[in-house]
Amino acid sequence: MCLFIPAIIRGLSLPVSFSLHSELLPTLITYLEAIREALAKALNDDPRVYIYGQDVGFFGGAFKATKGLSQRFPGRVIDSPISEDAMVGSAIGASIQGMRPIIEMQFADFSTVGFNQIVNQAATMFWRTGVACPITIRLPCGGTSGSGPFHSQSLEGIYSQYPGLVVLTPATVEDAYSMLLAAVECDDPVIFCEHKYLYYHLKADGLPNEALPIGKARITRAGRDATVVTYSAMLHECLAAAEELAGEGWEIEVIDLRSVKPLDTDTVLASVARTGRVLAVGEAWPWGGVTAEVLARIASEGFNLLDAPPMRLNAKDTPVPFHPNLWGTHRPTAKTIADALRSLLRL
Amino acid sequence: MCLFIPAIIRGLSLPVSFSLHSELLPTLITYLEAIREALAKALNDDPRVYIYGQDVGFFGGAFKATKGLSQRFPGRVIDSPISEDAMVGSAIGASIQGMRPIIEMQFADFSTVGFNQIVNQAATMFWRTGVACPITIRLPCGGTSGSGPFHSQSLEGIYSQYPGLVVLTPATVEDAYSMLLAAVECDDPVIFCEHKYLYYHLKADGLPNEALPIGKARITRAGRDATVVTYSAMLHECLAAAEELAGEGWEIEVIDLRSVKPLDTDTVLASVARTGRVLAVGEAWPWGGVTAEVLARIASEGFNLLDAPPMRLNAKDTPVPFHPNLWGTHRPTAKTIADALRSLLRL
Amino acid sequence: MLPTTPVPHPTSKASDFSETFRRAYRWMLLARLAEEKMASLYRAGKITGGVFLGKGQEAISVATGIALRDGDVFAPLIRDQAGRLAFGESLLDFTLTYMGARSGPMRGRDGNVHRGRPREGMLPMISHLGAMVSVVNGILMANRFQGRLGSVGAASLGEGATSTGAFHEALNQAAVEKLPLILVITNNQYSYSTPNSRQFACADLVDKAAGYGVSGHTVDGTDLADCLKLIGNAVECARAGGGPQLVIATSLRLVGHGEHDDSHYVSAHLREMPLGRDCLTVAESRILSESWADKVTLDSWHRDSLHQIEEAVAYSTREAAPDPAQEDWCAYSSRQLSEG
Amino acid sequence: MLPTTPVPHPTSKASDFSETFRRAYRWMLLARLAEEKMASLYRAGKITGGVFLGKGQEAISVATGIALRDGDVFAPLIRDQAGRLAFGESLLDFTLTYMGARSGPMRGRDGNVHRGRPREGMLPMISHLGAMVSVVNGILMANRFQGRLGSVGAASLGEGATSTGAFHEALNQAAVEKLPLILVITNNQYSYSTPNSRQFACADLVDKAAGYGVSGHTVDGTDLADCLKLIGNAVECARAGGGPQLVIATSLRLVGHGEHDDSHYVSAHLREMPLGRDCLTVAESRILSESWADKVTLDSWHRDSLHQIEEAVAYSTREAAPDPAQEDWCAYSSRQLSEG
Ligand SMILES: Cc1ncc(C[n+]2csc(CCOP(=O)(O)OP(=O)(O)O)c2C)c(N)n1
Ligand SMILES: Cc1ncc(C[n+]2csc(CCOP(=O)(O)OP(=O)(O)O)c2C)c(N)n1
Ligand SMILES: [Mg+2]
Ligand SMILES: [Mg+2]
Repeated sequence: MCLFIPAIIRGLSLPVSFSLHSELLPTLITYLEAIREALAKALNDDPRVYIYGQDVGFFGGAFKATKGLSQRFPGRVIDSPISEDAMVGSAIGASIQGMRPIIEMQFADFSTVGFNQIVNQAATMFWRTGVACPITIRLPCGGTSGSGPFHSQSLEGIYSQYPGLVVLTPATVEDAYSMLLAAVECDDPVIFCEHKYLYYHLKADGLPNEALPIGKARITRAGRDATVVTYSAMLHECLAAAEELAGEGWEIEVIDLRSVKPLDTDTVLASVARTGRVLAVGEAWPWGGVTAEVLARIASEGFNLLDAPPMRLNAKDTPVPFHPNLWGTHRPTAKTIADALRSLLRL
Repeated sequence: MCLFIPAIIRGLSLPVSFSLHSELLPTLITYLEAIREALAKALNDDPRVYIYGQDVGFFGGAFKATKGLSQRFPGRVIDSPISEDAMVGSAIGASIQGMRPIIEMQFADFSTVGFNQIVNQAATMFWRTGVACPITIRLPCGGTSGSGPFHSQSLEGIYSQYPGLVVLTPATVEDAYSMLLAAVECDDPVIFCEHKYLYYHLKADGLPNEALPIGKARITRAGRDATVVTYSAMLHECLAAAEELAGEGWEIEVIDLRSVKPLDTDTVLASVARTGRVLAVGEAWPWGGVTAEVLARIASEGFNLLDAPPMRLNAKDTPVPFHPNLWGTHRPTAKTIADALRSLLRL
Repeated sequence: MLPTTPVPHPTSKASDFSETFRRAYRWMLLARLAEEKMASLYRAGKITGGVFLGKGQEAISVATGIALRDGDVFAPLIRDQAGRLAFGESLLDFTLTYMGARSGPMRGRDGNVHRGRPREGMLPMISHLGAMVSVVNGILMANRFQGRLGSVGAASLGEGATSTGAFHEALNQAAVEKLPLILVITNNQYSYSTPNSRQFACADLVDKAAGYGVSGHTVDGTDLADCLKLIGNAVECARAGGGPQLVIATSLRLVGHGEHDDSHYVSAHLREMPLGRDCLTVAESRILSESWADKVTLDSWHRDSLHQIEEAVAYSTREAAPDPAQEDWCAYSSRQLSEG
Repeated sequence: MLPTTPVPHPTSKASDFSETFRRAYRWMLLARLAEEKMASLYRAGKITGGVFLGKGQEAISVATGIALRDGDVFAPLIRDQAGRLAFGESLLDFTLTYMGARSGPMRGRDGNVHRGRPREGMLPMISHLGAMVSVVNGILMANRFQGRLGSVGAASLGEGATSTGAFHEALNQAAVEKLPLILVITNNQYSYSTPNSRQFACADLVDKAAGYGVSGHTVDGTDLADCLKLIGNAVECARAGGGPQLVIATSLRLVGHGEHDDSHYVSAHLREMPLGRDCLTVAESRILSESWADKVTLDSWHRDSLHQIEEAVAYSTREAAPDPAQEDWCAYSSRQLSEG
């Protein structure tokens, strides 16, 4: 698999200009602000881009990802009716007519209502007709405390099963920015899984001038005793677990997949070749999904690299619970990841 | 995991009576007829059962699975509007009010339109409220020649990701019958994946009096050199491949999962313990899904049983093609399975 | 004192209108005050998750809840505290769910407005708008199968939810099956921040009724008397076999979409219009002007309500939170099928 | 001889009605005969997959196709062979797709009625009913963004598809955005085997228009002259900024749902009614009675059509089937992102 470096990023020889929003930018920039900056830049640089979704206009979206954009880009940040099917369908039409629509789902969970258009119309368009369908669908994903079964879902493993879709899961402020720009520039339909927990919690010093291409994983922390493969908000739990184990003398390598479809098998296998042990961690449900795919690839393509059985850790096989006590136990945390790593290292 | 033997089957001390349809029954019974018999028996034995779907009434359904049933069971086999969302939603309501609805999707592919009700309403009902949601959703699944991207899909791997759903994939005439009865009797929502290719092609001498419970896999063919784990129509391709390899002196064990959620890890691991080699075969797309889950479980729970890397074989990562030439290459066949087995045996 | 357990429905249908009005008003008042309590707990950081209030919609909501009786089914939405109480929901279900108590109907698994008791005809909404209507249809179909005639089902939606495919499929399904469904759409002018001009283009939402072949009704959602009469009639029509009834009630959302939202986008013009009236105040004036109760009585109702709310909140606060170690992590009724 | 390549649209809009009628009739005739050819190939076992015909609906279909011009977009459904031809689809696209030829627009990847050329405004339907309407909306939104004014989009549906959520969301979306969409619903009395009584409960489907705030029109789908006039007007309205136009055409499906279906369930009574007339025969009678052409000319058109069809089929039969070894198994336009 060769790699995709979007021109929109490649072109950035000068430092990224934040003039659009500079007066709003604090010293530290959050994951959510990075998304807003990327949206502003995409709208600014490419007249084909528009944003469509519930309350994205004057109001700036349920999470304020589009705050101020409708004022800056009149007519290009548009409130939709509560019609996820039609939202996606219209984006498909606009995209084959030369536009670059960005659809905001109010929560990832509501994308199930637009599911048919995503998986049957957008995903198949290029293969059936040879005409590309460059749409970006932003899904505010993942659990936050008190959000319950219908505002917490992680659907990357569902969408990744469908040929034709690209599924991105940025875990850092920098990636939220550069990968969203790459998504908009990508000629294929991209499911952009933003993690809501990171929106306000995660901050960085600034935005990147360079970016890894779509489809390339990153070794976020180097180590030699075991590899943890993860993505999205779980990256930070895994890093905390690695830090905890560092205190016990273990060096854990942590891989951030960044993109789950395509999935960077090479980087994963190269790491497992070094460590011999691997744990895949995801926030989604246990059956199938990213961690199953990671383990299946490692087992079939990297079997001889393994010194111990590969392990995985996922959420429990129930809907995502509302109460913080339950929620905190439902998904993997630094603590349960550290425990799993200790078992793995003992194997 | 303990096992579920439906009373509707358990109760069968006398030979199954086909009086309902006996005049129609040929000596050999097809997979489709087995489904029809199960529907008739469920309607006959349980007043809570009704069938709802497009054209299922007087017409008897697109595949004739319900032929004659609306006449025999007046008012209980009901034509629905083209409204998959409302079809499923109403079944959920009826089920919590004490009914046992059976929903027929005209093709599995159209269930994406009722997706939200299935995965968010039916699947979560019991966990959220403690009230069971016993609905059966029949999905005519899988590829047949000339059916193309929207009448060929295998969606078991999508639905299995959702907690709360039971996903069944019968591969034989007998299982089509007994598992459908078990599905109707199950207190949880069941996604019943019938394979369209088997509807007319597969025949048996009669219907079973006994059945394996839901959640139990079957060793369809015993062997000692390698294990093939599969389900649904692929079972027959795998059996043909095993037969071919038998001619070359290899004894291949073939496991029919029958149920993909829950998935009978014990039977799979016990077989791998005997053979040391395993190939998982599915008709669905390569990313995630049943074969990934099977490999992940074997790798993490049965690593030390393996003498060679576990392998998997799936359809190609494109929509299902229309033309027979392409379709025949898109999915695994006896030939490509046999080739994969030969590689596996050489590893 | 108003009960925190289900209110008994009047045995005689011909009960005096002023009596119904007073009962309805007391549920509205209780709902309003209970919600204000939740809002203040929210502001104090004592609530996990969102808080969604029905301020300005209590009249239409209570009229729906009060018109239903035992054996009927109700699918409330996020602004239906008044209707829930009138239908028989205990105030404790409200407080226990918001507080995520293990003893609440959702046992901490789901929160706030999602509570319900399906066995008692109170459906637990999922968030996806429009999705509950076909569930009500299914219950009504089951009633028909089971020979349980004369029961009806009511579902609430906001005008924004009329844009969903789920709403459309379900209303059409009810029409084809001629089900006794009362679908109450509260047009409160906004769907979150989205004004009606961005949500639909018909002159009046009631114009949709003819396109489904169902009866359509409109009512001033700020006027309790009108709401009681109109919903009462619609429910009777449905009960009598008249098929689905589409009710459009006009009002204005007098709070934010949720308590996190200051609703700065709501037009001042709308606030000044009659639809911007507070239905609770309107009802109160009516009671006083008709001398259906005097100020002293109103004050005592107010105190009684506050008392009940305090009790329910105090009780709920003392209830144990769910314990993850004790939690039954099983999404299957057939537990043997769980891989958990 | 009729071209098998896109027919040039008349340069003058004020072209003589009889001329338009004749052109439309010839497309209908070509479509009918081409479909009959497919049906006979199907019966001979020469077609993989299903064959779906538009018999009885050519008038409304051709009227839609002929009213569109360059830059417009058309989302045909399964019974739109006539409209496709009139809009500019080559007969070869039809035969090559049915035969799965590698050189056809779908390259064997998709079949029969799913063909299209998005770049040329001809949308390739997916099977899921109702799903194409919002795609047309999106194209019209793009036109607006790009300043391409005066173009319209037409989408076809059967009456059965009005029960889908997708239809509803899309029509509402078009209404809110005031898009130049012409949504043509052919009410052919059945959705597969399902009669209208099980599909909807409104008195007339056109009653839906008011509920969306769009213009509604009805037309006798068996009468080509009426169809041409009505659709022509609706398209002009949309072009002039009048927003979405909902057209309901009444007819009867004169064939099975597909060629595998003998349609025994179609009521004899309906067949006897005026809506059971064959629009092709009706159009032919009109031509003769108005002396817009004589029998000899009609016969020559018939022969010409058959000749074109034979040519197209013969050509397509000789075309290579897709070769799986040569096939590009890549679902991604950005090929580097394919894991295939
Ligand atoms: C299918 C779906 N899409 C989006 C949402 C997010 N959402 C929750 S409430 C709401 C606004 C609802 O507006 P309306 O129906 O008018 O009800 P109101 O809040 O005004 O009472 C939205 C968009 C949702 N719940 N479901
Ligand atoms: C969402 C969806 N559900 C089911 C089907 C299966 N299906 C294909 S055609 C058809 C009947 C369509 O009837 P109608 O819309 O009246 O069109 P007609 O065939 O009469 O032209 C059905 C149910 C489908 N294509 N899409
Ligand atoms: Mg509203
Ligand atoms: Mg029809």
